[in-house]
Amino acid sequence: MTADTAEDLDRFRQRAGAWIRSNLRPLDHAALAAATAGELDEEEELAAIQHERQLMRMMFDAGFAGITISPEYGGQGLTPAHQQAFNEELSGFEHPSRLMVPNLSPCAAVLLDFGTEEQKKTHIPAILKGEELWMQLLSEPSGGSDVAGALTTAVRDGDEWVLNGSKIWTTGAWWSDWGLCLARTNWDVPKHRGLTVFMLPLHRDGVDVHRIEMINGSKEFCQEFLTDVRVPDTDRIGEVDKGWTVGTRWMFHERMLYNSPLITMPAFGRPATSSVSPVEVARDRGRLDDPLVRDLIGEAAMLDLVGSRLQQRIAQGVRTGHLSDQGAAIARLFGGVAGARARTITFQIAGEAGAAWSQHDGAAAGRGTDFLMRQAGCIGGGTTEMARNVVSERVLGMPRERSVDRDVPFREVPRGPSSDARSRA
Amino acid sequence: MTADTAEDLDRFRQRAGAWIRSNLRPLDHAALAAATAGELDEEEELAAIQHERQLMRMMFDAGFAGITISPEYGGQGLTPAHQQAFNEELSGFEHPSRLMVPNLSPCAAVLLDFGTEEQKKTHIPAILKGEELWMQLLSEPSGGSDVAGALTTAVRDGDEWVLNGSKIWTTGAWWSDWGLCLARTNWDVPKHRGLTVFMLPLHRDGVDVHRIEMINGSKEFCQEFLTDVRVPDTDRIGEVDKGWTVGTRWMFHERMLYNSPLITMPAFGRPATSSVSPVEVARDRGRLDDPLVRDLIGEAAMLDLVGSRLQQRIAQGVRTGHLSDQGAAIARLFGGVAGARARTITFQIAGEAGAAWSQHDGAAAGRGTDFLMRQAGCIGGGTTEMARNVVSERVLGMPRERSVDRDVPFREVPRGPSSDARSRA
Amino acid sequence: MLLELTPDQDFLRETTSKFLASQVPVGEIRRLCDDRLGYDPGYWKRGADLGWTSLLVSEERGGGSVSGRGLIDLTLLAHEFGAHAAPGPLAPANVVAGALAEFGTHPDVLAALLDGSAVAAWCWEEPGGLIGGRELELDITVERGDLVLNGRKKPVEAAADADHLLVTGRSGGGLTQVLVATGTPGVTVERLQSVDMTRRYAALRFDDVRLPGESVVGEVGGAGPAVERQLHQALVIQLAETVGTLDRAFAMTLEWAFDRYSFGRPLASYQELKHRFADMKSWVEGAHAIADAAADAVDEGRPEAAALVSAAKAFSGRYGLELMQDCVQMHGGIGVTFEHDLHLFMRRATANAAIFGTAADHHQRLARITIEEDSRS
Amino acid sequence: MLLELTPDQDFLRETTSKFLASQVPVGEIRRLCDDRLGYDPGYWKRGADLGWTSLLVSEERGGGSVSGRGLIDLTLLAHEFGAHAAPGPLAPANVVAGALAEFGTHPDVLAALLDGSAVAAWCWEEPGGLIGGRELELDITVERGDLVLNGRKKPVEAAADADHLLVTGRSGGGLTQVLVATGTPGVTVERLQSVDMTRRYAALRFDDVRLPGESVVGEVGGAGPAVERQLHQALVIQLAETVGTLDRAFAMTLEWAFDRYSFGRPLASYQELKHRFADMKSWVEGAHAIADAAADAVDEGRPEAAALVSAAKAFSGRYGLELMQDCVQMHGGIGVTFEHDLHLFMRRATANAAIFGTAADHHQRLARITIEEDSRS
Repeated sequence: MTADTAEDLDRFRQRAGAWIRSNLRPLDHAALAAATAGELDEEEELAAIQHERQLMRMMFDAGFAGITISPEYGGQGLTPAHQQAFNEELSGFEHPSRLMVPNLSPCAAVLLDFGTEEQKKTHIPAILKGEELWMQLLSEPSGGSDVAGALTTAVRDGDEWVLNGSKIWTTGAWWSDWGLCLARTNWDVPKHRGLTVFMLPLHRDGVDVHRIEMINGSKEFCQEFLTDVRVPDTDRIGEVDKGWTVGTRWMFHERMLYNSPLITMPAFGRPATSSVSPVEVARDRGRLDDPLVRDLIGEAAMLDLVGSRLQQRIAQGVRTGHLSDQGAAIARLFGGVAGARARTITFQIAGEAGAAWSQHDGAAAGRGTDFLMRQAGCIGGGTTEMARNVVSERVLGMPRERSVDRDVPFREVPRGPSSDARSRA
Repeated sequence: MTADTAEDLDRFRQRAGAWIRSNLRPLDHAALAAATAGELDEEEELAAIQHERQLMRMMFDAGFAGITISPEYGGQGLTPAHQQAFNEELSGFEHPSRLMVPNLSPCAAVLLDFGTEEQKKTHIPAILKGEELWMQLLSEPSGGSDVAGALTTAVRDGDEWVLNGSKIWTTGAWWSDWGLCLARTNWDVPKHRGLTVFMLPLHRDGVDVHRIEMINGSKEFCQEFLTDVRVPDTDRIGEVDKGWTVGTRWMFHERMLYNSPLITMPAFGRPATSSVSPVEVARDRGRLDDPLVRDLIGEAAMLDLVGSRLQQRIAQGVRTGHLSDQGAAIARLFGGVAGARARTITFQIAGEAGAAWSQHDGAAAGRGTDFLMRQAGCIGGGTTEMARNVVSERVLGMPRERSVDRDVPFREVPRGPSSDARSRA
Repeated sequence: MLLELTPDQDFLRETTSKFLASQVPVGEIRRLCDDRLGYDPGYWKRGADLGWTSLLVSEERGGGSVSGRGLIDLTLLAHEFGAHAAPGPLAPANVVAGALAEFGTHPDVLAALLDGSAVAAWCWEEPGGLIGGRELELDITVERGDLVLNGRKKPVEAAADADHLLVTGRSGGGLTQVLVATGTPGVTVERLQSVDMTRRYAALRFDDVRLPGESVVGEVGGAGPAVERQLHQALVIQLAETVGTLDRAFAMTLEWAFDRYSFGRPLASYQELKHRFADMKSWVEGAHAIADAAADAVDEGRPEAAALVSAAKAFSGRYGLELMQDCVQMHGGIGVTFEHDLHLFMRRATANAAIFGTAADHHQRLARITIEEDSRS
Repeated sequence: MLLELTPDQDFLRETTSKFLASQVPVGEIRRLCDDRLGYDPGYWKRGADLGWTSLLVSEERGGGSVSGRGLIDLTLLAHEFGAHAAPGPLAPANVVAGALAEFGTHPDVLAALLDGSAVAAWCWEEPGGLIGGRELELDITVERGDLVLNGRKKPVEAAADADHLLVTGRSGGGLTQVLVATGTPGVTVERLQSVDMTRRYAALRFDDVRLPGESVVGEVGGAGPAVERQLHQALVIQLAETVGTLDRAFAMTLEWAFDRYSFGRPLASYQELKHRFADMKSWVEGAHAIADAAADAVDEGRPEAAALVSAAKAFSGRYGLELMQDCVQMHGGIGVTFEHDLHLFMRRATANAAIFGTAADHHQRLARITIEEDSRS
């Protein structure tokens, strides 16, 4: 880095810090925790989204939206270091946490990589202003880890495409505006060669959004049923039948999670998505002096520190070319496994309050329910098993798994007795 | 069980207990531990073997050898319950611990299953008297888990067979008399269909036995190099090229370990092969009151109890037909994994004495070296990975692993760059 | 569960299994999630008719077992309860009935427990847990022939809606048990939220609760051995139930692995998953083996009962829950939805793992036993 | 190790790597296993010429680093030491040299340490370990201007054959460090057996060891911060070395998986093994990341250094050793033979995991830090 840009960075940091301190409110940990635990009702959730849209707009107006995005598309045209400086200054302040993943990354990131000029100029500024909220229509009920095995079908009809099928595990589809949708446009070629990506407005006829109830009562995820949804060909992203090229990059952005240079979030402090800390549970159980509990607290702290430094190392490795894009799967794997362990730790510290509790149990209340959801972080955004496939095959170069579906027309691939069990559930 | 045999069992137990108390010495834990840790020199080891041969002879003369084996072959023709009663009475007394596995099981067990009358009448009484010590020539340096991929070759020459090749991981081959040997007799059929089993005297010309030094200095294992070893066809076990039928049963007996009804060993008390207990290490480190150390002691005790009860359950299940023979792999898997954890636990309790120690450290001395050998119990006698294959495929009925060597002539199977790396090392 | 049952035992198990399948299918359990009691009183009475409540009570006191070993028979029922995530106060009803029968007190209450018309709670656990080394604190003082209770119990299964509470407390150096009718002045009940769908727990406070002398079950200050035995019984029932949930979840997941295709072939064909199923199978069988060994030792009153019970509890608390989470992981996204049935079983296993001592608590107990044994040998 | 090195750093690393490969190949390490010292003194002197001993010493005191950040440069050397299981007292020589240079005392000793003609031991650890919470007990009392030492140190790397001992002890409420020449009356040395092939540890006893006042390094009772810094340095060196061993063992095992065929195809094609390699890769990268973060924080004296060092130590102590054992398992039988080289690296990692606090000890340290931070926030 030259002295020039370093100075610029310092000035930028000062400007950002000043703006943040005078315009944003301090982070409300309790509110965030309640939101994460799915304790908001529908109205409260919509109000929170509306507030975050306003935060996006304020940042846009102040020149802090899309820091690494070109000014052509409404961004600031600065470096990842500037984004990092902004994130550092943002620590301890409110921020549009729900509108980052998947809205900016992977969605805006994919648009920037593959969109036409027209598409980018229309949608990127709208995203940065908080006017358009995007989500991803990627997974399918029949698909599990096999994203490229999408059954949702798009059939061409003149200048339009007609989509039918079902997508699942979409975060917040019920309050979003647009979706990025992977669909099958050719059943007569091997699966990776018959896919295409479309932009899909969610409030259109034929798009039916259902909220899914999770074990802990959260309804953050949705399933969508698409029935004869019509999309103009101008809303296609990338080439026809070349959607897997888009999809591969899309999933890379997904694995980057909060390490993408498009993401605005506090660099330090408890991450927005953190649940209750082991120290709080131990304190509310009166077990802070128990060496066994301290062992668990220490282990949790260790995993936290290693996880964050690993994220940084992987991000740096990908950025500098020491690691292929696929290296992001290493951090995704570690994060999933460590996160599951962290939930086990708080459950263990809760002791018998893990089975039954009242509000008098403080932070120990509800740890049993948390524990039921432990694997969510090893499933969502691509399972840890898929991450292990990617690491072994794409990072370490080990032989690919035998595939029975790689070189045959997709329509001939065995799909098993349960493939459609949930598609119309 | 009828009242009759129950009474008989009681009488048998009394007779056994009386004989044991007046003829055998109490178990010397220290001597056993030293032997297990490989601390005996060659002369001491041979003296110990000689003593155990005498114990075998004493039991034979007193009518306690081969309790479940037919009198035709020198046994007592009684039930597994009688063997169990004898083993219970034997608790706390010396016993021929080195001459049980593999001598009686799997070796004598395989002879009993597949030997001709002539072979059984010649060898089984000799084994029971301690005159013949048998071991198994099964694994090969190139083979790893792929036992059926044996490269050791037997070629017919009139009434004889000529054997060439190398076997490895044979326990105590240097002090044994006979070996059960799996050899390839046909390279032009798929691998399982070209194997034959032979009986091989180890003190014959052309059998060259090398002792292998393990990380901890132990030399219990050997490697044998066979050069034009001639074996009469009358010493063949089972049919030509049908050796895998023998081998499958052989490996079942191997997985049964000390649960075979052929095995004479104390039913209670610390098993002969146990290493240092976590309690001893904790005491010698002055850490018996440390809750973290007690957590480890409790965990070790738990694994021990579960492991032994699981062994019993599996043995019962196989005996009563609730489980297939392959069920033995469940206990083998659990035992391997739990044993590795037990060694980790004593290493952890040893603390900094795990890195460096003197004799003043008592039971904490040498735990670091133990730890280096931790995986031995997950490798020897078939790896835990192989056990997992067996459990998933043969017990749970899941699809077999794709095999590139099942239906092709063995000579055409790829063997990779390192296959012969160790065969003449 | 035992590999070999007598024909009578198998009949008992089979009858209960069919009854639960028809009376409390998963839809009914979802409905009962919002029910105050967590079960239908008629269901419980019909269960009592099937023998659910009488197994720890001798025939002369109105009970009876099918094999002469009531606790072993009870593990068969508990296994089915686990396999169906079934509702109903199986453990407290039996443990309290067994206690009343043993000491021959309160025959009317016993009769009502046996026919299922009344329910009792076994009030032993205290906040912070008692297995890990903490001393029981609820105080029972004798004052002019009366008994005065002060202290807390939490969490206690079925306590909010029970008719009777069998409360364990400390009287100086020894333990005492008293039978308390719900509604007695000074008893405060707080309903707790539970991780389980149908099991209801409560926290109890006793503030100068005064009871007549005949409320005692056994002798004042002399209840120690009986309480330890009741704890072992409660744990044996809980362990058998947990093994039932593990069996069921494992079977569901195995079936899913055969049915579900990914990349054109069944999940069951992927080696990494196969190997995890192998580990899970070893855990399921290990849980069966040690739970049965514990039941056997407790039933016979053998000295190794304490070690076996704690080993079983530590094992199923740790490996059992790991197995459940592996089942979730194999199911993928639907495994964490409310709609899928898997969580019904995971909830029961999770509650059981946290009640009457965590795995870590039982490690401490096992360590104490092991160190004592070692110093004697 | 850092992903990006300066050209000078890369040259230092590369030079040392080549030197170690030629001077201490595995055959030489096997030979040195029976050597009293564990290394050849000439080898150590030539290493000093390459800069091994001077990195924590400023240029004005005769030292110098290549990047201006000596501790970071030192981690590059330590990484290579680990990757070659190389012999020689790298950590004690540097930590003691750094301490003498910092306080400007004993310039002759410092000069001899720098040119490799003398060796010093850093005597801090005491029996039972100091990380888990135990207090340092070796007593240093001032008597008429003299210092009197009483107590024990164990285990101490290179102490039996060192020329000088930098001993840390307690003087009332504070810590003191003194430089003791070996052979001083009252110092008893017991050589220990080591799990490592070439590293030599000893136990030391100090019975009324009397030293002149000028033996002090720093101030009597004021050495606390310096000792903490030295401990952090020693840990950073150890951690980098451990990462080097992990890298090497992982690379060996990966190569083996490609070369070794079982059932007609390479081990690397089995999904279960592939997935374990993926986990191992995440552990190797995690170990790199946290060790580098710790080195950076210690070098800059940042407040989070203590937490990062303990996190790195706990992580490599646990996951690093699991990785080593996985490497053994993948090798099968030959992985536990003396003939195969894998154990050379596992030995070094095992010794490092047990020295200066186990993973469990560092969990306790991390818990203390985390709870303190939490109560401040």
